Amino acid sequence: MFNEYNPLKNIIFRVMDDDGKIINKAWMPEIKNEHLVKYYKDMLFARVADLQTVSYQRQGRIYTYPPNYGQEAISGATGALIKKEDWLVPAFREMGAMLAKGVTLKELFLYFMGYEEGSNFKNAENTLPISVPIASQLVHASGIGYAIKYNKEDKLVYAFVGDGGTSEGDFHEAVNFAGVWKVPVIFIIQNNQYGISTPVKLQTASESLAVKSVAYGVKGIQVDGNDFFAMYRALQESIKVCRSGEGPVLIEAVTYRKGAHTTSDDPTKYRSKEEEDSWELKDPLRRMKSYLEKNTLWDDKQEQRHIEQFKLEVDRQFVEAENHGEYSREDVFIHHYDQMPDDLQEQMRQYDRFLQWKEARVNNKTTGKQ
Amino acid sequence: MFNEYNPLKNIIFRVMDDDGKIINKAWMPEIKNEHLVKYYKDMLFARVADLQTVSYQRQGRIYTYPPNYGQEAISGATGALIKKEDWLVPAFREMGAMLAKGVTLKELFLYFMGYEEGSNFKNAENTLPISVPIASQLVHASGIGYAIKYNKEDKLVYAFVGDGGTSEGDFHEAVNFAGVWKVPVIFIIQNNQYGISTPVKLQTASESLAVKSVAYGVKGIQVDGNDFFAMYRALQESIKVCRSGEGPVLIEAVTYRKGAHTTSDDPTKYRSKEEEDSWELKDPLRRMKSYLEKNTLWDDKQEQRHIEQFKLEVDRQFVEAENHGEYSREDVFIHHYDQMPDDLQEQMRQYDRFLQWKEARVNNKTTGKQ
Amino acid sequence: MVNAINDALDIKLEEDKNVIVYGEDVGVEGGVFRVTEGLQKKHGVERVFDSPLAESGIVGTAVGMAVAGLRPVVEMQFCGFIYPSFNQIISHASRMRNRSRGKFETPMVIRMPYGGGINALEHHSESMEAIFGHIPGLKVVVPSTPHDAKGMLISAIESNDTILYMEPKRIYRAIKQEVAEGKFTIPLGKANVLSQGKDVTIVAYGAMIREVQRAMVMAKDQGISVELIDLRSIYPIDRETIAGSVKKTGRIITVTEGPRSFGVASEISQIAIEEAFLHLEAPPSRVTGFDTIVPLPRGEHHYMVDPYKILFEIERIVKY
Amino acid sequence: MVNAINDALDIKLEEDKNVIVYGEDVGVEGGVFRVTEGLQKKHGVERVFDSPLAESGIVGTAVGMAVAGLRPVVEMQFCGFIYPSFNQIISHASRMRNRSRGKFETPMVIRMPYGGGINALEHHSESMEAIFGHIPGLKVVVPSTPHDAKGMLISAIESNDTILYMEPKRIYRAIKQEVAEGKFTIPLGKANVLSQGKDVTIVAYGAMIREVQRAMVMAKDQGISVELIDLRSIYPIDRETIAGSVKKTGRIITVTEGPRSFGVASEISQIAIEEAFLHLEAPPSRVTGFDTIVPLPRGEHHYMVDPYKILFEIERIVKY
Ligand SMILES: Cc1ncc(C[n+]2csc(CCOP(=O)(O)OP(=O)(O)O)c2C)c(N)n1
Ligand SMILES: Cc1ncc(C[n+]2csc(CCOP(=O)(O)OP(=O)(O)O)c2C)c(N)n1
Ligand SMILES: [Mg+2]
Ligand SMILES: [Mg+2]
Repeated sequence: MFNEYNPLKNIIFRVMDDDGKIINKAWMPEIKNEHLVKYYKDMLFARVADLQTVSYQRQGRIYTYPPNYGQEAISGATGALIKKEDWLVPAFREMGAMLAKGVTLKELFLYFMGYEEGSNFKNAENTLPISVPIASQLVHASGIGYAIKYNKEDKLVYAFVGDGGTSEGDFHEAVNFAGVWKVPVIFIIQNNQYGISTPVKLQTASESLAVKSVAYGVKGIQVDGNDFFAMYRALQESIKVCRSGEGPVLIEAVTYRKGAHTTSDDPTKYRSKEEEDSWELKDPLRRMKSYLEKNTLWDDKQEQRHIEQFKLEVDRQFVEAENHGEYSREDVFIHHYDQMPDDLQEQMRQYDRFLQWKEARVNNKTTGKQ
Repeated sequence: MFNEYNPLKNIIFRVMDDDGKIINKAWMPEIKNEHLVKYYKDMLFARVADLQTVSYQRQGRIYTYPPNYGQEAISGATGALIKKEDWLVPAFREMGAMLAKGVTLKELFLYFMGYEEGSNFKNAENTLPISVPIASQLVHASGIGYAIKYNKEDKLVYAFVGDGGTSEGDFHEAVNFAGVWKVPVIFIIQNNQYGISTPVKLQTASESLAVKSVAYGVKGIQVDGNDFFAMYRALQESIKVCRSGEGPVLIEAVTYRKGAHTTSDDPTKYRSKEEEDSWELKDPLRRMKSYLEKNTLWDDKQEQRHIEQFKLEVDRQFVEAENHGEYSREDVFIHHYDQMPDDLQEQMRQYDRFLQWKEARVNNKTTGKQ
Repeated sequence: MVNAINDALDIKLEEDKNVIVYGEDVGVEGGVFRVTEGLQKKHGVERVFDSPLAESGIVGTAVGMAVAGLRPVVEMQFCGFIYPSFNQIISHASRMRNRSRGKFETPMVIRMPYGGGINALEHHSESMEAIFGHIPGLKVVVPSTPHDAKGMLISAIESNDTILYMEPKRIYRAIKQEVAEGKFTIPLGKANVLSQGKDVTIVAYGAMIREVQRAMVMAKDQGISVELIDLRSIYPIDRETIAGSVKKTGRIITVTEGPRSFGVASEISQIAIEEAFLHLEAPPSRVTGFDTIVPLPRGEHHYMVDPYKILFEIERIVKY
Repeated sequence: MVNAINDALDIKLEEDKNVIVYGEDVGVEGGVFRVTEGLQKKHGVERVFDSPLAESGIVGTAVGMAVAGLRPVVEMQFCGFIYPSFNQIISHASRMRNRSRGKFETPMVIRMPYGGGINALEHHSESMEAIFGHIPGLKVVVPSTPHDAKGMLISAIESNDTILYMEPKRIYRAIKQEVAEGKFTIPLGKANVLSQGKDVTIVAYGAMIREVQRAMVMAKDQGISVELIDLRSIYPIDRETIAGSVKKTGRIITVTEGPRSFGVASEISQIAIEEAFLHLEAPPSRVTGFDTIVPLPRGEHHYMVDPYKILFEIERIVKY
């Protein structure tokens, strides 16, 4: 595959067309029907959760949130293939993959409500928290890859970055280290065409992002990231490369961020309605749904039923998160060191004394005793 | 040329063989004989100066010095083509190019003797000081390129980095910015096979360093950096690209550092005698001398006479530098800001008070008056 | 303050062809806080534009532009994202003049919103000015009002030094103030005595000024008179103003948002004891963040300096 | 000290398969200061190796390794070259545990020679420990003797925290000392009182200890008795030892190499006034570098703290 779709040829790997028709049978992955339906449902769940999260934000119940809307097939295919023991190194737009690893929606909600607790993924093994400083997480992936290789473990790393992130020095250093070390990392660029308002053509003059793999002597491929089958198959082939010890793979997954950059962003400032509409036809869920419908694996009724059910589930977890309780003053101080240094302990005690004073004072005030 | 020697083909651009025979007439640059001799003499001068500098260091008359020995053709060709108004952005192994810009040996000696003054190049326009933090200078080159383009000036930037330097994030960001901005910068990688003790194969898994140009959508070429004619011609073609507004070029100049990394380094720890010997045959001066001799433009007698003369000149400038005089206490404080802040002035005054006290005290001591 | 900064940029772009404004999303979008709104449209895409997403590249190319005669004003999208450019700042932007013994200068401004209190994600709430104050060759300034923001930014752009211009984002739109039209400058390196007082000196800057002023209202109720100094410039630091004030009041408190240890407050205290030891009636003290990472929004109120924390310390020091 | 550090690495490599040592030229070459000499040969190229020349990559991959259960010990070739990794240190290495609420840890050590006095090129002589001390979640330690170097490095490697281990390169080979064989540890975060005294407390660390000791010989001639504290740990800082000493002597001077403003000395002074204001007989003071870039070798003697500069300040403070 990496020869046939060598990024130097400037062709994109697709398996199905925009209407869900398989146009590249040779590379259609073998997936059991029941699994197919499950993967679709997972993506649908992620979409419902995502849209709902945006609406929670509008209601002022969470803080800033970066929507996944339109990019679900990338996380979906990753989620379908990633194993419990594999490592997931997310950026911040991989909700589906995180859920597949065992991260709960409640945890993600807690995070976006402003609790660090939301990044302590209780049931998700080997899943790093969201990484905010762009591209900086990729070097971690290379290091984890080294640990896997060093310990001769049968694991893989899935690491994510955006198109904008490829401009950062850490992108370069990460893929380069992984290439030299030949470690099992699949770097996945979610090229959603924009970094906030900046279009990808202002990020780089290279023909594609996949072609950057050449600079590191690693395999690379440009994939239609809205085509679940293509993503799935490209990942399968990448997994083979990694397992064979050949080293990392760089995947450019071409997609479109249908939503805003974050809930504080207004995309109408920098992109046109026409552009948005043209991508609407390529929506990853629409395409997969068409495929499933053609194969009578899914229908609108099922879709509606599931959406309703998912909404309830999302809401249930959201309300749980909302009831999480106070952020205690210890929460500020712990977890900075293995043992809290004396100095920090003293700062906490000082803060306690202040809180006592304040309480007394405010009480005095309100009871007019000042 | 950039098609014929596309780095994806993995071929190196050469014009003459190791014996100074022209093997690629199509790309032999046109250079007048008198100029040829001049360029050779310039390289010879740089070599004499370089070897002599190493010996000054051994005599303890300067501090650490990074030799250029074996890499002279790269700076030589650059020096032959760079114009007064062009910008030179050196790393720290480009003595020949710096001299060509008008930097004096005396200045370089001052620098290696430990005076900042040695980086204030009085006669060299648009020449940045040596840059020690690896690869960090390359982004400056892209910025200068932007200024040139913005001001519609007819200038170019020549920016240097080593093979090791290509691993740094700044290498990536610099070439990427230059590619997006399409600015007239020629990035020249001096691939001398090592970054201190680390061989280039531990720096990257890419097929070559030239091939990294693909990642930035810029033209690139791998050149025999010990072949003056190849370097000269590749630069000529790069200049054309830059002038046409097509943007930057990335040249990998393949060479060998015949000397130590710096005068504190012992290369026998990490490379073999055989390897060193094999590169001896490719020595850039030997090759060009063979060519000149074949064409009766040069002979051993001339060579000897010039070497003697150059040695005297080098020594003259060295002795001048040695007589540079004291490093005053003002020299520590000035040049940090346009106007020295009050606080720094006060620190200088405090230091003066200390110096007075110390003098009095030490005098007392020595005269036994304590 | 957003408008005042925009205005300052506009004026300098208009006046000086060498001024160039760029950074992540500063062009079409006008910056995530809309500080550069409208400037691309007005001054053209060659003078106001989006850069690739790479902070080292942004600061490093600005060094190059500055050396070549331009006056770049670059934006770091948030305080927490300046670190990839740290090497360019400490190794080049702040050193080029000294390294070349005055041959090259780097007249450039790095603008950056900083500070907490806006319910932001991790890395969006930090105040690490102390780190930058420690870098020789760099100037670090912080306005606290729209008026100062405009005058100081114009001064910064006109300065031949490298200036880190830190914008207290929490009060980007909080303070209503008439700002004089047209061009005016405010000298960098001079503190501003905002209120005269006799019992205790408080040194603060940026968004903390407002918190101190709120505390002062409560302190006044108790008859405590506070002298408030807006430091304005972290480096160079205005020793004279600090010294004069503490000699008068005998007491000094520094209020900053950043982590406590090795912070700006310690330096102010050191200056106070160097300049006025024999006048001190209480130990120079500090109200600061904790030596912790700024908590996510739900915990941020614990961390943030607020008027009560300041009042607590005022009372303690005045009674000392 | 070079041997002691090498020994500590060797012991931990031997004892714990999770320990991995890498950085620029640490493998075949054994490091530019020969600190890792022989370790690759002994422990294999998978455990001790040369990395690509990229500091952010080095620190960042170490974060990844540490999260995945290894204990990387990485080298920055010189203090002046740590800055490209600054983002990885401040945004990840020091935060991963807090960010994940204890789920992930980054037990890792960043080793780095620092400090001046060796006639080096630009960027090879800096002492910027104050910057690192200001970063929440990071520990910063500095040994001053071969014995401490060994014991502290073993502790650092065994710690579950991220530790910046700064090696005073000026005394890499200067101090002859018998170092106990085999494994021993020295707790991090505790200062060491090197000499008891009664007139003035001096706090120093790293290569400055030797300079202070030389000054102490001269001070003794004048009957001045100095209590010398080797701070050992920049963060966490041992307030208790500092407080105890200054309460006794009433006077305190901090001696550091780095730039003056916003430096370590200001923090020590702040601690002294917080803990012992009423005991102070003179202002807590400092002997430091200037607020300038470390000059190239010919000018470095002006900048460097030497015994006379220390003595000058001792006399001033004792007479105060
Ligand atoms: C180092 C750094 N610089 C700037 C930012 C601010 N920022 C947050 S998201 C973003 C754009 C990211 O674009 P891209 O990598 O394409 O990812 P996307 O948001 O499109 O998924 C920027 C500039 C950041 N988080 N980190
Ligand atoms: C950022 C940075 N890291 C480390 C060093 C230390 N150092 C000096 S030269 C060098 C090797 C450079 O190798 P290369 O780029 O191939 O250039 P060469 O010396 O071979 O010309 C290293 C690691 C440095 N100067 N800057
Ligand atoms: Mg994007
Ligand atoms: Mg090299």
